[in-house]
Amino acid sequence: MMRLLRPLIITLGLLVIWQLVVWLTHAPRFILPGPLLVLETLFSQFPLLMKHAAVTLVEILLGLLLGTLLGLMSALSLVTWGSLRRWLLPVLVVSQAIPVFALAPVLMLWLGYGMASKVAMATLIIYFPVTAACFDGLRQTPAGYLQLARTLGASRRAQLLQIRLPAALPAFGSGLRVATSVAPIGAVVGEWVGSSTGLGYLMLNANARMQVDLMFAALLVLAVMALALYFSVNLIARRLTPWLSESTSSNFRGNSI
Amino acid sequence: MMRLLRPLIITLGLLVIWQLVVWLTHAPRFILPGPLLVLETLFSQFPLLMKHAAVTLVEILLGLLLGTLLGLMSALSLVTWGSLRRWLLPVLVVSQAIPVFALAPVLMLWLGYGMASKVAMATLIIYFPVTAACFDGLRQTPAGYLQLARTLGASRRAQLLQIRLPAALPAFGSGLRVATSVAPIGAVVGEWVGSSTGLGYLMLNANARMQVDLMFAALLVLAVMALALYFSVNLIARRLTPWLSESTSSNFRGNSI
Amino acid sequence: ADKVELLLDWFINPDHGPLIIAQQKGYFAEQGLDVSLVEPADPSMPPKLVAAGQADMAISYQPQLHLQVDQGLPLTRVGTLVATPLNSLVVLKDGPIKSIADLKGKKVGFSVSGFEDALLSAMLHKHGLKNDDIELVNVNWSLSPSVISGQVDAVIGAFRNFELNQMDIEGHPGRAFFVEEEGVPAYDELILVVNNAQLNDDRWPRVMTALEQATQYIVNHPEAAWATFISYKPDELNTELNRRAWRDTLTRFALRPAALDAGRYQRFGAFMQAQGLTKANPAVATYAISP
Amino acid sequence: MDIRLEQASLHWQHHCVFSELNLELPEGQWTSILGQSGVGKSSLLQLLCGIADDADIKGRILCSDGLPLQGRVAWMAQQDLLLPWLSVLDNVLLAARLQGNRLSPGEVERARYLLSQVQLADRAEARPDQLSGGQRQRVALARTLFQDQPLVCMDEPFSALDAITRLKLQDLAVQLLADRTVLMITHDPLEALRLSDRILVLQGHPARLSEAIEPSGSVPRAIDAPEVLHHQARLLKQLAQETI
Amino acid sequence: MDIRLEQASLHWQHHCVFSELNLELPEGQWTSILGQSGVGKSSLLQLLCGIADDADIKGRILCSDGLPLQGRVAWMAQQDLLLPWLSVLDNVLLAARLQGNRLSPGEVERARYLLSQVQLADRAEARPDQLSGGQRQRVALARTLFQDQPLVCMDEPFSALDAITRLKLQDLAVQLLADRTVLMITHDPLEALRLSDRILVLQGHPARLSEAIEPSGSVPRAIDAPEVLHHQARLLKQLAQETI
Ligand SMILES: Nc1ncnc2c1ncn2[C@@H]1O[C@H](COP(=O)(O)OP(=O)(O)OP(=O)(O)O)[C@@H](O)[C@H]1O
Ligand SMILES: Nc1ncnc2c1ncn2[C@@H]1O[C@H](COP(=O)(O)OP(=O)(O)OP(=O)(O)O)[C@@H](O)[C@H]1O
Ligand SMILES: [Mg+2]
Ligand SMILES: [Mg+2]
Repeated sequence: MMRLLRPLIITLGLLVIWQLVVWLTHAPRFILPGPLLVLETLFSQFPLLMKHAAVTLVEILLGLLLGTLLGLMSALSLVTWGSLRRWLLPVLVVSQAIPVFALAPVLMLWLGYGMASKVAMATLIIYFPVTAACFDGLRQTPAGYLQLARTLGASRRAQLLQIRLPAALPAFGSGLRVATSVAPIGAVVGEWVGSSTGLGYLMLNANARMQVDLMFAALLVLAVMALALYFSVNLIARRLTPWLSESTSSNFRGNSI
Repeated sequence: MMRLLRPLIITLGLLVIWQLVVWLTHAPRFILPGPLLVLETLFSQFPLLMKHAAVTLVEILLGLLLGTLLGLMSALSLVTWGSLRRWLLPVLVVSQAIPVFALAPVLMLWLGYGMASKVAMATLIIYFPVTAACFDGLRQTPAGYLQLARTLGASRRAQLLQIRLPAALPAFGSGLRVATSVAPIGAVVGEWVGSSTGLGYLMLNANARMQVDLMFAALLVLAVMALALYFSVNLIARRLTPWLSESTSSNFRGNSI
Repeated sequence: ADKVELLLDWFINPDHGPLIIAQQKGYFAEQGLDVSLVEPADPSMPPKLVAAGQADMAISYQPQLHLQVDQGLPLTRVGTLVATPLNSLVVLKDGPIKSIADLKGKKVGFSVSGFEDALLSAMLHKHGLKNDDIELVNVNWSLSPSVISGQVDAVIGAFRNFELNQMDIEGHPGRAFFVEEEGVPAYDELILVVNNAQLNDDRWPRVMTALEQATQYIVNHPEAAWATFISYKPDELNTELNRRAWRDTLTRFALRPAALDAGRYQRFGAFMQAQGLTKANPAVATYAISP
Repeated sequence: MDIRLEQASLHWQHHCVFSELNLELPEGQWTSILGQSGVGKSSLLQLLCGIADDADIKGRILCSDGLPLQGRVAWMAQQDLLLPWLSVLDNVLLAARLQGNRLSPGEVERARYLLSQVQLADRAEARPDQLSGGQRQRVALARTLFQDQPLVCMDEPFSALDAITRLKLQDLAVQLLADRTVLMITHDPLEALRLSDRILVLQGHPARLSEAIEPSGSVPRAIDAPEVLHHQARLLKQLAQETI
Repeated sequence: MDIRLEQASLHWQHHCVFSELNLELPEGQWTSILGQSGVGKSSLLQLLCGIADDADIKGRILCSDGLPLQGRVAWMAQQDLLLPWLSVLDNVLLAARLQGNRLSPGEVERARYLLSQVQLADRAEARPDQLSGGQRQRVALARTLFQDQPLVCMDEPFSALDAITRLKLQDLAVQLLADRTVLMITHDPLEALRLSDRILVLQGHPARLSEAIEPSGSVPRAIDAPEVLHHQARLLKQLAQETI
């Protein structure tokens, strides 16, 4: 019961806080519209919003898929080849430090204005968090497991895939969670740089016309999408690591007898 | 010896690859200038670049500090108060899903166009990765340690600070690494949205004036800054967790006898 | 039909009226052209992509063209969409700033386009001020909000047909100082540029013909033209702001899109050079033609 | 203080380990529990310490002083549970550290003394991962002895030690825990007979406690005393009984 | 195949565990090593298995067939090293799984057989964290027995087991490892005497191996045989010798 009510209550609470902020800070409508106005716009512009949301969702999902796969593969390679790591890690960090924005023209030049460039953006933005998390996870395998695997005649590949990888699953889960929450930004930023569909386009467009209510409605749709994504990924991540104690649940019982 | 040479070689290698990409894709100068041109600009405009870089660096460092502290504290609170967690976690995810860009005008309204708004941006962008990583780390404390702590009469606070926290240090390190690599983007994006100094401002301006060489020089400075930051943080993170096996180093020796 | 990929400078707005009308009324089609309009979000991108051969034609600004040519981009102006400056310095109507001279010590916001400090310094100069007397702040996409909310005292780069209406709708009417009245030479706000490599392509005269037809239609039938304009994207374009902006833009469309006033380009080029934004002021024929 | 566990039952996910179990720990006595691997000895200890988190438990723990037992048990787990980020010395000092006060010189000195007693004085600054299995167990023992609790529960505290070290540490434990109530799990009947006042066997599914064997004489007993040998035979027979 | 370790030395960060150590493991024989806690037994095993990663090691390992030993040793560590994400059955099957081929029905059957032999047939699908300490050790034993290697190194394989289970599993090991070369570390002289052809004591700083004791008769021996008891006394005396 509570489980079902909670999201509702949270949503309501946020809306109330939002309204309060609007009242208290006297934020003008064109900077921070109140929730009622935004909800109204949300309903009146629903078909438009959905049309653009669908595009963005596809971009996010593709970016997430690509970014995760690439990140995982990079982390695996980094761990496998020590020399590669010493050479490539700095490159990765540099690559991350370059704002994708700056690369946008180059990406447009190569990938055009279509979906490819946005997927590339989302991928780029996800790539590093996933790589870093997986790499850290893969690197910190308990030494005993690896020693055991070696005496069991495990090839490097088997060690990587069957020992390091499962041992890194919790870290991988963390990385994925972060990636999921960053991916929408990637797609939206991609759309900002150049596009004619998607929520990012809609937001920028609405912003340019000072239809801030529409912009916030788009933001709302984006947030709901991101939330749904996050909790799905969270669920998957937990399913992948059933052996984790998740000790918070039974955290401070103590007095049970 | 090699340790000192390596960064040099990497840098050279990257420059060569960059030049090759320019040659192979026939990217015109005003979209992707060659490294020589950029380096030339870097030297001729060095004082200008440094002036703006200093501003950005301060923003990044402050953002990093604030974001990390806030993230750590949030993670600690989330783990400590189970009910808080159930209510707040969705809010955090939603907050993350909202592109800071969209909030930028609101932030500017409240914090002005000075440094505060950029620090806020960097903080915001770091906040979630750090929180998520710390939270995951804190949550996955081996159950036995906590049971032991309880029989030792540890208060919740002691359990949190002396058991969960050190046990989460590896995860915290991962989060910090990601944060460090993301923070520059936060600051630069903040400068894009509103500012009158900083590397982001310089880039935007140079871009508008078609001085793509200056823009890439600024990018280069940014990358170097990010790299230095990342490796400092990496070093600190390793110092904090001396007991980790870092098993990659002795990974596949095996044949030593 | 011959394909033309045309990159706009920004989201579709009344400034693009002739293009939309030509598209909707079939004037392009009559010329045997299949024009696709692409909206970017960053106005500095389209000229670059045309220069890189990624698109056929782009909308740019005349001051930008001088910068671009100076930086070696192979671009040439082949037409004009809006023949007067739209740029203006905007302050709150009932605010303390009654004349440009009042700006001393104030903050001026701008949306980076590369030449606003040149415009500004010309305007300040006329009133005996220097660039150092004000503080320039990049406010990016928030021109009117930043001035309404008082974060800055004035903004440069505001379009008189757009931001003024926007502020009015929000209940904070603004006052515009028009750049061409304050010491800046007159220029074409919106122009069409193509890659030098395609200079003699016969599509450009046809585009200009279609634009000319569209502009005439707009001038002759403003209300019908408005209906045609919003029919392009009914759920996005039909807004109060656009309606007002449409009215204010009507008078500013170039009636002879292909016509080139070489002297005007020459004068503005000299202005840019004098402001230190360009290194040289090349012959107009090298970067602007009448196709 | 006497401690009584009444009508205790414990389930791990629908798998019943024991139910309606009664256990008496008389004040100042050393009670040992023997039993087959997997029968539920460690579970019983966890229940007593109030840390059987994932299990369904029922029952009551009564202390003769009327106060709850919670917080007055020192627990030495079957795994050593040394914190990898603390030095050996700090692991021994863990109870004091977790109280949050500054460590008093007296506490540090006592920890060092205990470390020297378990023959690890020279490894005080080492990290746990630099120790051998038996050394880790000895640190865990020192940590438990460092705690000053009326009830001490130890789960196979000497299992990883060689015969000589084991004897020494048994003597040490007897000496330091002289006036405490002790509950020890062990697999070695001789160890139980050498140290305990009462010996119980946990057996069956669900597990039940046997009658207590109470060898006479004072601890530590000589392991070749006839009575000890007699009891040993009896215990072995009893343990052998129920093996399937 | 006979295995000879020659002039082996091992340092942990400037701390010398042993140097110039020689060890002979005759084909098909069961060798046991006793020694004080922390003397270097586990380190020696790791050196033999080629996994003493963080140590500085020197020395040579010679096999009578001239091939390297690497890859032909089954190692049962002092910690059970069960992988928490695999079921009990999959942990036993780990060697096969790591080979990367599909598991043959025969392999699964053999693993199940071994599990039933260590009396864990009914926990095959459980996760390791749901097992008791002794149960975990038994799974680790089953995993080691599952491997089909000429040399088997076991580090205190029966330490967490009750007397009865221990006897059973000793018999099982003797039976299943009949023709293998076995090196076992134990703290229980009786266990060593019951199972081994040769018994060595590791002692001193740096550690050295004593002369081998070679009890007569076939394994498993009766632990109350006079010869066994005689050797036990001798071993205990020897072990007691060097305790500081
Ligand atoms: N990773 C390590 N780093 C540093 N020192 C170590 C490490 N592992 C073991 N040592 C030290 O080496 C010595 C021998 O350790 P080893 O584990 O071989 O002892 P052991 O004979 O197996 O003892 P036990 O019977 O207690 O298991 C010990 O003094 C130990 O502290
Ligand atoms: N966390 C758990 N989840 C599920 N089952 C468990 C868990 N812990 C223990 N069990 C089961 O409960 C039973 C009793 O376990 P316990 O650890 O108490 O045995 P034990 O008597 O201490 O055995 P040993 O001598 O091997 O340590 C075993 O069958 C074990 O498999
Ligand atoms: Mg147990
Ligand atoms: Mg050992």
